[in-house]
Amino acid sequence: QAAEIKIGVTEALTGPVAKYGVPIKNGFVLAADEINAAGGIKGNKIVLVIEDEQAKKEEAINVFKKFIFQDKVLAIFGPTLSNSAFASDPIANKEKIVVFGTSNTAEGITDIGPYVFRNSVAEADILPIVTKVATKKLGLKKVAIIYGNDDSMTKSTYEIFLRSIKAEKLEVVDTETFAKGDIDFSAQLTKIKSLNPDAVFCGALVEEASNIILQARKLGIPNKIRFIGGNGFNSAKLIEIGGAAAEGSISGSPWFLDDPSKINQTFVKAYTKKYGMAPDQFAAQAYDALYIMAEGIKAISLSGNVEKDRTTLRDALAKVKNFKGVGGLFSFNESRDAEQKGRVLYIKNGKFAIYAE
Amino acid sequence: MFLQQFANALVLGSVYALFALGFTLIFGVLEVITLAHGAVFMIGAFAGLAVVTKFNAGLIPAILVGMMASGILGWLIDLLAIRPLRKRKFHHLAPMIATIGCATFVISISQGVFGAEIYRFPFDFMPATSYNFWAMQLTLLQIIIVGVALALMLIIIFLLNRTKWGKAVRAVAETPRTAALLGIPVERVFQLTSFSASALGGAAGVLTGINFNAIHTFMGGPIMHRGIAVIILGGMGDIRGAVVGGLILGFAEIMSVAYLSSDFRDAISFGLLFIILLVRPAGIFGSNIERKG
Amino acid sequence: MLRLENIIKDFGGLRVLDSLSLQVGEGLIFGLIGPNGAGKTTLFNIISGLSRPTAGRVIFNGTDITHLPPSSIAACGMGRTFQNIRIFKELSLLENVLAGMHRLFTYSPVAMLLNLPVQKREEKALREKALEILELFHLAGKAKRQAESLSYGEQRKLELARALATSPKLLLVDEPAAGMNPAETEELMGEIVQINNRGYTICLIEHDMKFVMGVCRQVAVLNFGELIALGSPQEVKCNPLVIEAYLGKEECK
Amino acid sequence: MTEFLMSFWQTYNTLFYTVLVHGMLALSIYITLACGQLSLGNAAFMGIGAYTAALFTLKLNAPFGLSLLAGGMLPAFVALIIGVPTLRLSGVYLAMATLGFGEVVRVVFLNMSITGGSVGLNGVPPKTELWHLLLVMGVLIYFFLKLKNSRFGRALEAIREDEVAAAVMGIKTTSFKVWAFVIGAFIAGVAGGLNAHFTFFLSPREYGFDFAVDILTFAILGGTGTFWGPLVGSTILTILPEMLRFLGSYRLALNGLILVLVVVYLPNGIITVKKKD
Amino acid sequence: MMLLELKDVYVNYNHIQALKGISLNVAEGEIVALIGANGAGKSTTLNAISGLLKTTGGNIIYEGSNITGHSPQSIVRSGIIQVPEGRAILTTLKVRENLEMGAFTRKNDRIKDNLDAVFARFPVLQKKAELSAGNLSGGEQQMLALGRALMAKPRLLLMDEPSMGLSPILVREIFQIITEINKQGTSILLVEQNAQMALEVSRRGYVLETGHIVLEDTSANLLHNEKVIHAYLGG
Ligand SMILES: Nc1ncnc2c1ncn2[C@@H]1O[C@H](COP(=O)(O)OP(=O)(O)OP(=O)(O)O)[C@@H](O)[C@H]1O
Ligand SMILES: Nc1ncnc2c1ncn2[C@@H]1O[C@H](COP(=O)(O)OP(=O)(O)OP(=O)(O)O)[C@@H](O)[C@H]1O
Ligand SMILES: [Mg+2]
Ligand SMILES: [Mg+2]
Repeated sequence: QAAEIKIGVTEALTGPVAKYGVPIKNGFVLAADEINAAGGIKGNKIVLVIEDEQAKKEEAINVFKKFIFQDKVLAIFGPTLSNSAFASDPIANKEKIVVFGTSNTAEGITDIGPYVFRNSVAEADILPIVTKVATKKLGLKKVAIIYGNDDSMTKSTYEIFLRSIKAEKLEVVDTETFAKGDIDFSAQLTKIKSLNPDAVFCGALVEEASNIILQARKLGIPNKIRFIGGNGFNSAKLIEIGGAAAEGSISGSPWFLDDPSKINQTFVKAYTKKYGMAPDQFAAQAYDALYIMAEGIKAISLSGNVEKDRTTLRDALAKVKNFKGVGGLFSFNESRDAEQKGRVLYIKNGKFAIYAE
Repeated sequence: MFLQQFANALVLGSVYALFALGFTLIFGVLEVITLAHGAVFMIGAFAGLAVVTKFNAGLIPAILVGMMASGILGWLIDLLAIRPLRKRKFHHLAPMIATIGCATFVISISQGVFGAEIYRFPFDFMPATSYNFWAMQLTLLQIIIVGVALALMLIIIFLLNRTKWGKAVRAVAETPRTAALLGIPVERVFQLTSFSASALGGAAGVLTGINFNAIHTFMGGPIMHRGIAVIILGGMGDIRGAVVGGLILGFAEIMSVAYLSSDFRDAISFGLLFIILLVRPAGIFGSNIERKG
Repeated sequence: MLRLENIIKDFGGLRVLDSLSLQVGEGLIFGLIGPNGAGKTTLFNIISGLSRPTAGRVIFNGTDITHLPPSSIAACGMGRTFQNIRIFKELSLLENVLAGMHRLFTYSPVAMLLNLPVQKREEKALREKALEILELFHLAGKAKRQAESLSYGEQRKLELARALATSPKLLLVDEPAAGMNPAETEELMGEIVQINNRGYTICLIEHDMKFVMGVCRQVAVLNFGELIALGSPQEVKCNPLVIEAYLGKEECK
Repeated sequence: MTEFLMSFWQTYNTLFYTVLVHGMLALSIYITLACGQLSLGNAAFMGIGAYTAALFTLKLNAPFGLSLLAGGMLPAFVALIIGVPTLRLSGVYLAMATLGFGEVVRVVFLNMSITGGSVGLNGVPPKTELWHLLLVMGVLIYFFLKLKNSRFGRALEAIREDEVAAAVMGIKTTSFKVWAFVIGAFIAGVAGGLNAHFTFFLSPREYGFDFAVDILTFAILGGTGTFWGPLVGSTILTILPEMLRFLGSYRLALNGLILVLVVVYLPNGIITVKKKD
Repeated sequence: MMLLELKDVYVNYNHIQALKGISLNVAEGEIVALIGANGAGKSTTLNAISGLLKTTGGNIIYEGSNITGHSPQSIVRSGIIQVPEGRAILTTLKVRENLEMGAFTRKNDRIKDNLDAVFARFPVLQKKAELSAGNLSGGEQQMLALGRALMAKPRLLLMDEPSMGLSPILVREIFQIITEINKQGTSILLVEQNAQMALEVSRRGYVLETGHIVLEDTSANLLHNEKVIHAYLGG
């Protein structure tokens, strides 16, 4: 008799943050369907319990409690933003249930406790390499920075960039900020243009990033002045919105859409077929995350006592090593963060390509 | 650089002004701060986008369709959420809350239909060439935006002050009851105002959408909140105020980034608005001709 | 009791009050009349602090109140009604009058929170007094009604009741009889005299000559912001300037 | 049965806590609405209170009561500073001032290091317990009950109805308005402090314009004739989205629709005071 | 045929009955006075005729057709114009614009002449034509309200206390104007507190008491009626 493995997924499915939350959910659903179609985990089907958390911390807490006490799920994925995770993950940790974040990039998330995991790419590993490669290849000397200062993701991109820029001994001629939801960046870019940097480092998510690049070109910042970003750049939307202006933009990430590896191409095809659009990095990470979780579940035998299974799952999950996913080889390090090799990417002829390994 | 920043400010200010025109008009006549104006603005942008992508339409049809869609939405909101209130006594903020409900509804449904991601108008839709004036670089579209904002202001002022129906609108704006006694079809004026003011919001949506390439379900949010500041600053219900207020906010934002710090942009620009209000409590064009006797 | 010294008031380019000086003695019923637009209401607004004179001083009981805010002027013992009726529409009649008594209450926030006897005592006593004032205007029966539901004339009376409730030393009344029929006006005259007998000084603007002649002891006539006549009703009535500007020939019979 | 109740409570206790906190916020704006002022700053006051209380707990290890008190006092003090110049003037003036104020507060939170910038403050210890919330709410209800038929309550109502007329009655309109605003800020700040200590985490984004409007909605929807209105409004609006979960991604649409319907059918709020007319 | 007939009209405000079945009529070319104490329901009657208030019973017949429940603007269009109580002028509009709005329902061509006629009658208004109407003094506002009603070329003028707040000279002037307007063919239903004057200029009168018509007679008779003298003339 096959049992059901209930896993809670809570993401921001409505509200402005839904543009991240929805692809994440899609990634999970795709992976779950694939696993179940292939016979489940040892014959047991995965059942995703999906709830919206609107990117509000109170809602995330409510959903977590519902998952834990009412739905009695085995483990939880989510929430979308680090901010909400800081509010809800302590609850999971206290109740001894695995919470697995796929998009929480803020520092300190896994410090909440031993039950907190994530596979979100640590930009801290890849961005220094991006900076280094770009400096060398482009012969950078002075650079400008623009980032969103009211968002923890973009702010952390900025901080990592700043460190690596210092390490490369580049001169920062100007640092500009913007706020979430801004559409006009002309003032910042006019200022940057007047200072004539060799490149612009950009801590922005894709919708702002693409507009920043577009407006920069309109204001006459030439294409040879490259924009260099974090994994917020890693989305087909950047090409769709930015078009020719985005050509040459550099970023870093373990996964990218046009990665020719077979596993990735299968994923991209299946996702595109199912949802009518290309996956982004958030979807890819969620997709991998469910397979990683499945690895963990495979390693334990379910007792039927959900409290007990939750703790055994934690231990098994922490041991996942060298999992091969769409983002390459993946392991958890001892603090349950992602250990994954990043790649330096750039946009070439309207596609993501490897700038340097 | 100053001249370019000046141009940037002019464009941004005009965008705010465009948004605020309809916003302030509804306030002036219906005495409702319609927090659905952001949603109306968004629907205009999507409607414009839809005709362009589906039927390859040009700028003018895109704007017209955007205005139509927003106008109808605004009219429906008026009909279903505000009009029932007009017939009864109500708390003066009740209609505003009703419009919040409408906004939530419209945005939520649009998210179901369009999803949460962002869209843009096709690349070749507007020529990307820039024109140079002294040291200012502006695209054709940006020039259109500035021109349209100013032209609309003048047209609306003309209509309100010089035409019979315009005066009727002002009469209704002041005291619907007295207007009714003069034979003005008050209800029709309310609905007409809701429609046209929302259509203005739609035009703003389309132009903003084309210029900033960021059409999404939540695009009305950030501009709403600035729109409120603009119409208070300009003088609630004053058409000139909407444009001048919009320009002031645009200049404050751009210039604080250009010469102070982008970190504190919003604090500086809102602080400035606050100081202006200390000097002119009723807004730049607001007047208190309330007689105390 | 009230002394106006060279009051000037301009609105934009328009001079509405021109170097006006005037005195109102204690205990009087003082009438202020004049054509429409002469500046009577403007003068009331200046006296009660709602608008500032362009120049000149307002002295009330020896203190210069020209630049005091309206609430402080009220605290000095000035009450008023408005030509356009400004009652608290959503409150009941009783609450209107109690609000008028605001400055007679003395209990502190602490007394309020702890329900101290001083609060109960004051609330009870003043509530009774409020009903009494309403009774004076025959409104006690409607004390619990919402003020808005009163007819125009009743609203005027309520406003007067509310002004009286502030226990002013000087009561400024702007056209109390507007909207009342002669019988009611007569009744109101009685009430005004009664109020005056209780020791309140009253300064009133009114266009009903019967009213003015019937109750005022002294009358000032304003025309285009200038004082054109001052004296007893009889004197003023037959002053040719007044007849020309304001009364018309028929009144001086 | 008890097991069901247990799991019900475990699941929904945070929701219940939130209902109480939102109730306090609704009361905090009610008192400014009661004198006819429209404040869009209560979310920011809540934010100041939340940060202050959390920092007192985190950095100074202050006892919870002291943290809460500080969380109330600082916003009250700030309200005093912005209230005095703005409340001399009337109309939508306070709305604008508080709208701008909210922006300034957000930017300040973002740019200070002690507040953690955009990352926010995490790891606030869970100190808020049910009885804290009930106690504060109880005190507030007592306060508003007493206020209602007192000279102070009447003065507020008079100011709301007609400020000029109220001034002529000798009511010191400015100081009443400032007091109401300051008390509102205090309440919002305490609510923020309580909230911070059961949600573990604060970020500047939570206290923005949208939430300010939500708070206003609580009050208006519930009705501003009596303080019970805002309490009912906040309770309904807090619970409703949770009850509508089964609708999935369209729950907000229905939420919006319900809001419109309630306003249309009860334009003076859910709780209205009956006066004879 | 009667120009206007009210047949057993009832009006409620929520739960209060303000009109409890009143019947009255105005013949073509007549001035009819409606007098009564404060709160008797006079304004309510006029507002019901103007379509601002819903009747809960009875019929209002104008020129033989039933206009009960018609919208205010169609009633204005049919020639019934009200000069409301308390000078409901549009304070943010200029004086001239107020007057123009008075002619809202009319075709534009003759408005100019009309405006001149009103200015000739009220020179103050011409002097202040370009001022915001809110800045007028009380009396000036009353004149504006009357002038505005004349702009509509009414067939039937409903006047709610037109003499309120006017100086004695102006009161006489207003009554004179009322008579003149009437002579030029406008029928008038006049609500007045100044019962003496109202009965002097009118042909017939009605006395309203707490929502009932209690007396109805020619004005001349009413002027000598004991009860009227006692209650409304201040005898
Ligand atoms: N705020 C203002 N701006 C410009 N003019 C004003 C203002 N207030 C009053 N006036 C003008 O001042 C003059 C005097 O007005 P006021 O209201 O004092 O007259 P009044 O003597 O009370 O007349 P009434 O008896 O008709 O009430 C009028 O001509 C009026 O138009
Ligand atoms: N908006 C309202 N709501 C409730 N009751 C009202 C309202 N307006 C008037 N009333 C009531 O209806 C009755 C008639 O009022 P109305 O205004 O018609 O009197 P009126 O005869 O015009 O008196 P006045 O001479 O004082 O103007 C009064 O008892 C009044 O209290
Ligand atoms: Mg006056
Ligand atoms: Mg009346």
